[in-house]
Amino acid sequence: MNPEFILGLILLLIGSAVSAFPRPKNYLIQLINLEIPGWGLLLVMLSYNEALALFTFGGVSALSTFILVRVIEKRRPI
Amino acid sequence: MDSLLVVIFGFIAVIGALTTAFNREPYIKLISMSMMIGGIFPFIVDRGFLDVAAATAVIAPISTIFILLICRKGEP
Amino acid sequence: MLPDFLRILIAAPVCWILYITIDVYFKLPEQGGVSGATAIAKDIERGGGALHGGYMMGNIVSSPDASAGTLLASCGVTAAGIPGGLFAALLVYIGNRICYDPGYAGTTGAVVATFVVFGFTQIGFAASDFVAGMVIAILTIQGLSHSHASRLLATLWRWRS
Amino acid sequence: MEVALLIALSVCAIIAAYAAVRVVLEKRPLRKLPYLNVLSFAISGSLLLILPHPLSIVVAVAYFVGSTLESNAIASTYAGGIQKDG
Repeated sequence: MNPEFILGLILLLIGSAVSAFPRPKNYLIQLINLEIPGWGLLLVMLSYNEALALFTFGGVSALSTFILVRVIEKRRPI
Repeated sequence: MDSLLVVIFGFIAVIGALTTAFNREPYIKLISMSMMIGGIFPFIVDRGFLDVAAATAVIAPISTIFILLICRKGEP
Repeated sequence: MLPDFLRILIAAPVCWILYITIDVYFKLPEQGGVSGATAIAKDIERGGGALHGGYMMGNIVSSPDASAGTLLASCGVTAAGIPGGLFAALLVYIGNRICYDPGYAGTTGAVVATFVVFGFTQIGFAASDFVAGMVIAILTIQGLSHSHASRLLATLWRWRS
Repeated sequence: MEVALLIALSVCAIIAAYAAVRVVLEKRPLRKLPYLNVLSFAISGSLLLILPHPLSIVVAVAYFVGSTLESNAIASTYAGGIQKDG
């Protein structure tokens, strides 16, 4: 039990609970809340010393954010 | 890493995550998310993954800028 | 050889004078560089500060200028000596170009701070003292009280022009 | 780790904690950004002091420039600087 693992679990719990029940219920708030468990998962991967997993996860996380932003933009025109 | 540093950076990350989770305005949520990321970075560097830290430091603001594209202009 | 805390307390005013001088010389308090800096200046003025000091604080927030150059150059001298400081100056120039800024203030600050910090390491200071000193120096401008700091910067700007 | 490095690192970490508390306590978003800048300075200094290696300079500069770019984008969007049609 090193500190990275515990901190990652705390962020993962907070983020997934809040992202399941967003308070002002719209897509923007839910997308911002979804970033918190992403960083928590990165900390958990860090505690197992997986460098290649960290690279891949960082790239895929940014790419999925971009795709979700395009989908929300198309669904609700600004 | 020293235990004082673990406590301080963990405090910054947790308080940033709580403010991001329970505030209702999008801009305050984004500023607090930047604070949470700042608390996480020393843990990555302390493990010795300097290349991962450099790549993540470039990727994280790009992700925030993507989210800013759908923050409406007049909305606080 | 001075004790550790005293060295940090001497390094902080040196960094403060260095970056305030370079920033005011390159006319940062004259106007906001981008629209975000102007908005921060208007908000600080509404809270009881001065407008030109607010412009300088907004410019420090929204692009890396001489304060960032001083911090990163002393980081470079800590890690790799004189070549590290010059490499940090090159990286600061690239970062300035990313943030839509001409980049004179940041690069000049980094190059000057490299030689100043190297000069102080010859007389018994450690280069890591200047990292902590620069963090204390930026705390006194941006972190304690916005209205008092912006009035102080506006006084310095009126003095120069 | 030698003593001078450790004391400088402690000073940076304590200032980072102070700036984090000030960011949370401030109400208006544009007034939060200078405190966030202090936090970014302190983190960027302590990233290098944790592991003094030549590649750490790249990490510190990348973190600082990224954080500054993020603040710039947030302030510009909040002020209505990005004119977006449709």
